[in-house]
Amino acid sequence: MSIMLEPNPEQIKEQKIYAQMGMSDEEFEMVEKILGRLPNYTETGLFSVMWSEHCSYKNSKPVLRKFPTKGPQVLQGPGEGAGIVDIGDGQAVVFKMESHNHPSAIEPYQGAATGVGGIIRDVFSMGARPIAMLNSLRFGELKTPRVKYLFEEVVAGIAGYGNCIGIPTVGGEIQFDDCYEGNPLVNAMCVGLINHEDIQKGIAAGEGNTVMYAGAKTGRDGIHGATFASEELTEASEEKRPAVQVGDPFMEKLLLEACLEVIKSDALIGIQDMGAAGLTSSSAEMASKAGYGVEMNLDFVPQRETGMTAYEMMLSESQERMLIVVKKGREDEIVKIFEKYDLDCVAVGKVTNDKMLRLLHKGEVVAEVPADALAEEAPVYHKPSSVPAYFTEFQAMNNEEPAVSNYKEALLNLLQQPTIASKEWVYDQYDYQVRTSTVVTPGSDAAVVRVRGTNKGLAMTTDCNSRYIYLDPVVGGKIAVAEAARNVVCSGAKPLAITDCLNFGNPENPEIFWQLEKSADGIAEACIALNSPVIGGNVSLYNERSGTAVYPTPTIGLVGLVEDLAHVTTQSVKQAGDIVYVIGETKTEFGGSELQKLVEKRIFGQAPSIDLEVEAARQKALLSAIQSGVVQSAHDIAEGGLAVALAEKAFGAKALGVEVTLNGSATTALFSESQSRFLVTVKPENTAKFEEIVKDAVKIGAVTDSNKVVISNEDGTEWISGSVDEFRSAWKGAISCLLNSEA
Amino acid sequence: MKKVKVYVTLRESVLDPQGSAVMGALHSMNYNEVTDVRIGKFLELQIEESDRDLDTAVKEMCEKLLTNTVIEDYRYEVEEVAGK
Amino acid sequence: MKKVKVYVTLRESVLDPQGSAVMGALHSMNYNEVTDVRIGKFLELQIEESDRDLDTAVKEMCEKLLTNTVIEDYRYEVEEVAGK
Amino acid sequence: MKFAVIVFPGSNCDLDMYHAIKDELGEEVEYVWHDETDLSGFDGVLLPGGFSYGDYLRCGAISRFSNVMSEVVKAAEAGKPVLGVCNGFQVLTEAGLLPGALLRNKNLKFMCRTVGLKVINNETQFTSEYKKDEVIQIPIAHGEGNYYCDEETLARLKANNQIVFTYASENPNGSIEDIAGIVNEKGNVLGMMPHPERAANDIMGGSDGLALFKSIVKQWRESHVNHA
Ligand SMILES: Nc1ncnc2c1ncn2[C@@H]1O[C@H](COP(=O)(O)OP(=O)(O)O)[C@@H](O)[C@H]1O
Ligand SMILES: [Mg+2]
Repeated sequence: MSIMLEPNPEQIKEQKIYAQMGMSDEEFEMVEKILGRLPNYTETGLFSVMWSEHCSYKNSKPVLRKFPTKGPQVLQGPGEGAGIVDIGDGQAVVFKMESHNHPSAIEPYQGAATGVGGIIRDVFSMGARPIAMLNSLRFGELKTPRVKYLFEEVVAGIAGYGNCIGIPTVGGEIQFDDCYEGNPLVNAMCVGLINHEDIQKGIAAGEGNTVMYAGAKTGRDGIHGATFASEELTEASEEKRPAVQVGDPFMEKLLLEACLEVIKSDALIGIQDMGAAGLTSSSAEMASKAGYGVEMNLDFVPQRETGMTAYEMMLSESQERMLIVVKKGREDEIVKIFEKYDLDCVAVGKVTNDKMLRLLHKGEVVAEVPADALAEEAPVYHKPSSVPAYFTEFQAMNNEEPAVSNYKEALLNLLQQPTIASKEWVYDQYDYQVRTSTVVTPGSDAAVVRVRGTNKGLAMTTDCNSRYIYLDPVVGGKIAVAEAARNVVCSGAKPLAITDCLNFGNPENPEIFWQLEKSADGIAEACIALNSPVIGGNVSLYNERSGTAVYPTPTIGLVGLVEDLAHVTTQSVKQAGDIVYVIGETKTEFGGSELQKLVEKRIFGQAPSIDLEVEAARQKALLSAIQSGVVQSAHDIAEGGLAVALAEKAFGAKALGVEVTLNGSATTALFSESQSRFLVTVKPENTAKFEEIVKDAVKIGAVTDSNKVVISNEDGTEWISGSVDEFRSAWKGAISCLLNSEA
Repeated sequence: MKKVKVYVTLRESVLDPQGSAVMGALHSMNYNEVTDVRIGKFLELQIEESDRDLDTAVKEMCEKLLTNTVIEDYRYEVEEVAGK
Repeated sequence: MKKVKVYVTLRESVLDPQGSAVMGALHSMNYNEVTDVRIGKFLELQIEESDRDLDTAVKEMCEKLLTNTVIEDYRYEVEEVAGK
Repeated sequence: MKFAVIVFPGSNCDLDMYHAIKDELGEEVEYVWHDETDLSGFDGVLLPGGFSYGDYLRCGAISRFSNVMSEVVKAAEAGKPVLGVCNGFQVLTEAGLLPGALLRNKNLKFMCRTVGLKVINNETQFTSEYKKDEVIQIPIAHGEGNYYCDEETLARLKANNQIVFTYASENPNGSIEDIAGIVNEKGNVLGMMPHPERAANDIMGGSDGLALFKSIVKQWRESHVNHA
C-alpha cells in the first residue's frame, strides 16, 4: 500500500487539515485546550468524527431535548443503541430507526443494505432478538431513469439484506416528490424482543477487564462516513464513493446468533455495535458511559488489508463488527461462542480507570485523549432560526377546493399516484413471513407480529406526511405522530412509544432550522397527548442537493401492543351487510393534499388542522370498540381522503363492494384530507353497542356483495360508481407501470 | 460481428463476502493452498458493426450500466467472430 | 504463487434471464447493435505451491464446488505471479 | 416421530420448521448444527429455508459440503423421509439427492406471496393426506426457485411420477413445466420451493401445509406400528 506520511501536529494546525475533516477553527481550538497540546493526525480524526453532527448531535441536541422520553412503560429511553418498552410478562420490545440517506444516494443497493444491517446491530447489541423490520423511503417522482434506478436498487438492497438475515420486513411507507430527487431518504427501523433480565448496555466498566473485538475484519471502507453524512451532497460527493461500505448479511446473521448466545454469559460486561465512526465511537462511548477508560492495541485488530494506519482503523466503518467487554480471565468462554459461528473474536485491549481512550500501534502510543471529551463534550450549537417567507404567505391563504369535474376520474387518478398506489411491487420482494409470526402482513394499516408463546402481538408502523410539515411544521409534526398512532389503533393495538428519524436540510440555514425546531414542538405535543414517548431515534441533516433541501421529514416509527390476538383488525371489509361508519368530521382542507398536488401541480396553503384532544379521545374510543369485539374492519383516512380510504377497504376483500352516502360539497366530502378520521365496518347486530362506545360515529352505508364502489349524495346523485376491479387494477399496477414506462 | 468479453471485478479495497465464503469452503475441503478468492462477473456481448466506435460504446456501456464504478473495476477484450 | 482465473458460464441450453435483462436495458439506452448478452462468473484464486498437481486440483475445485455442471461450463487460465 | 431440523450457517427458516413440528404437529423435533456427524437418532430429516452460507457462489453449493450432509445422504439411503424446503431444496439438488438445479427467478426478483399449488402426486409419503389434483395455498419466498433440468431428466421425472407439486395458476419463477416440488425415484426425498411450514396455522393466514407433515407422520406410524 502507499505509505502516506501523515501531517504532523503543527502542519495540521497551520494548513488547517482539520477543516478537510469537517472541523471548524473553534472546534480545533477546543481540542487543543482539552488536550493541552496539539492533537496528532489520528487524534484529530477521532475528534472530527465524534464531533460530527452524525455522532454528536451538536446542532440538534437543543431540539431533541423537547421530546418527552419518560413513561411508566419505558425501560430504556434515548442514549443506548435502542430504546426499550415493557410489554408485560417480563418481556419488552426494543426498537429504533436510523437513516442511511447519503450512502444510498451514492450507491443505493449497498447504502440501503448497510442501513438495514446497522439498525439490526443496534437492536441485538441491546441483547434483543430482532423480530421485524420496517422502512420509510422518499424518492423523486418516478420519471427519470436515475430515480427509477435509485428506487429499484434501494428496495433490492433492503430486501437483499433483510431476507438473507431472516428478519421479516413487515411494513413501511414510501412517498414520491420532486424535492427528494437528488437526495432520497432511506430510513430503516428494527424491532426486537427481549426478556428484562437480558437487557445489555454498551459499557466498558471494571478496571482490568478485557476489551474484545468480534465479527468482520476491518478494511478501509467507509472511512469518515459519519463526516460524509454530515455534509450536503454535491457533484463532488460522487468522488467520495470509497466511503460507501459493502454489507455482508451472512456474516451479520452469524454475529447476531453469536451475540445472542454471548449475552447469556455472566462473563459479559458490555456490548456495543461499531456503527458510525466504528471503533472510535464504540470504544469512547462505552468508556464514557461507564466512567472508565479504554486502552487498545491496534496491532490486534483483525485487518482485511495490509498496512492500515491507526487513523484508518479507528475511522473505518466496515460493517458487521461489535466491541465487547468481558470479565478478565473469562475471554475463552466468549471466544468459544464466536468460534462456533466461525467468527473472529480477539482481545484488543483493557478497561482502565483513567477515563482516557489510549491507542497503541506498533509499540507506540498513537493517541491519548479523554473518552468523555470525545463522547460527551462536543460543542452544542443553538442555531439561529427564522420564519420562512413561504410560511407567512401560506398561512394567509384560505382553504379552497381544487377544481374537479369528474369525481370518478379523480379517484382513479389519485389511486394511481405512486404515493397512494399499492406498494405490492415493493413488499413482494421482502420476505415478510420468515419467523412465522407475521399476523398482519404488509398492505394493511400497521403490521402485526405475534409474540410467540403468548397471546399478544406488536403492531408497528412508520409515518410522516412531509408535505404537511413543509406547510406547517408544528401541525405537520403533530399529524405525523397522530397518524402513526391511528394506524396502530386501527390494527387493534395500544400505542406504546415512538422512535423518530429527523431528516432535514442544512441546519445552518435558519429557515431549515426553524422547520426542525417547530416540527419537534409538534411531535413532542402529540407524543404527550397520545401517551407515546420518544425512546430513541436518529438525526440526518444536510439532506440537500445543489442547494435544494428536501421537505422536512421527521419520520415516526411507532410500536403498539395488541393485548390479545383476537383484537387484531385489518382494513379490508369482511362481509356483505356490514354497516360502514365514518368517525370524524370532514372540512375543506386541501393544503398539501394529494388532490391539490394532482390538480394544481404544487402544494400550498394551510396544512389540515388537528386537535390532539379530539384525536386522543377518538383513538381511545375506537380501540375500546375494537377490543370489545364489535369492529369488523378499521382504516384511517389519510392521503386522498375518504374516497381513497373507502376504495382501499374494498381492495383486500374478495367480491365485496361498498355503497355509501355522503353529504356536503362533493370534492370536500370525497377528497379532503381532514385529520382524525376513520372508516369502520360493523356487523348489523353490533351497531348499537358500537355506537354506544364510539359516540361520534356516523353511519354512511353498507358493505355489499356487488363488487362495486358506489358513493352518492343524499339526493341520490351518484358521485362515483365503478367496479372494485377497475379501481383495484389502477391502484395495483401504478408503480410497475411507472417503472416500465420510457423516460 | 464482434464478441466483447467484459470482466468485472470488485475494487481491491472492497469487501468480497462471496469470495471469503468460497475460500472458507475450499479450506474445509482441504485446499489450504488457496490463499485468496475474489469473485466477479464475466459478460459476453455480441455486437454488430455500427457507426459507433466500438471502444467508446463498450466503455460507455460498462460505465453506465454493466459495472458500478463505486465498487467495481472492469476490463474488456474484443474478439472478431465469424457471423452474419 | 499462481493466480488462477476461472470463467464460469451458463450452458447454452440454459436460459439467461439476467443476460436478457441487461440486453433489454442496453437497447433502451440505444445500443441496438448488441445482439446477445450472457452473464457468467469470473473467479480469481491465489494458489500457493503445494505437493498437489495444480491442474488436477483446480479441476477438482471447479467440478466439486465452483460450478454446477448441470447448468454451467467452465474454463480456467493459470498465471504466474510474483510473490512469496 | 422424531425430526431433525438441520441448521446451516445462514439458515433462517429453521425456527419456522421447528415450531411447525413441535407446536402445530405435536411431534418431537431438534435442531441439528451443520457439523454434527450423527443423525441415527432421528426418524426424519428437514432441511429448512434461508440463505445457507449467504447463498454465495450458488444457493446450497457450500452447505452441501457440511459434515452433516453425508449423514443426510445416509438417512436418504436408509429410506428415511428427507424434506428440503426452499434453500433446503437447493441444497438437495446441489448434493445430487435430487436431479436438476434452481436458477434465478425469471423476473430476477425475490418474491414473497402465497401461491396455489396443485398436488400432482398424492401417493408419496409426503402427500398422502392430500387429494390428487387438489389445489392448496402455500407461501413462497425465494429469489432462485426457477427449477431447471434437461429434457432427459424431465422425461424421467414424468415417467416415474416424481413431480409432486406444480404451480396451479401463475408460475411465479419460470420453472420448467411449472414444477414446484419433486421427489427422488425412491420417493423418500422431497424438495420443494414453497414453504409448507409457513402454512401450518390459521393465524398465519392458512394451514394447508400441515397435511404434508401429517402425511409423513402417518406413513411413519404405519410402518413402525410394531415398534410402538
Ligand atoms: N431524533 C431523536 N430522537 C430521540 N432520540 C434520538 C434522536 N436521535 C438520536 N437519538 C438518541 O441518541 C442516541 C444516540 O444516537 P445514535 O448516535 O444514532 O446511536 P448509534 O450510536 O447507535 O448510532 C440514541 O440513543 C438515540 O436513540
Ligand atoms: Mg448504532
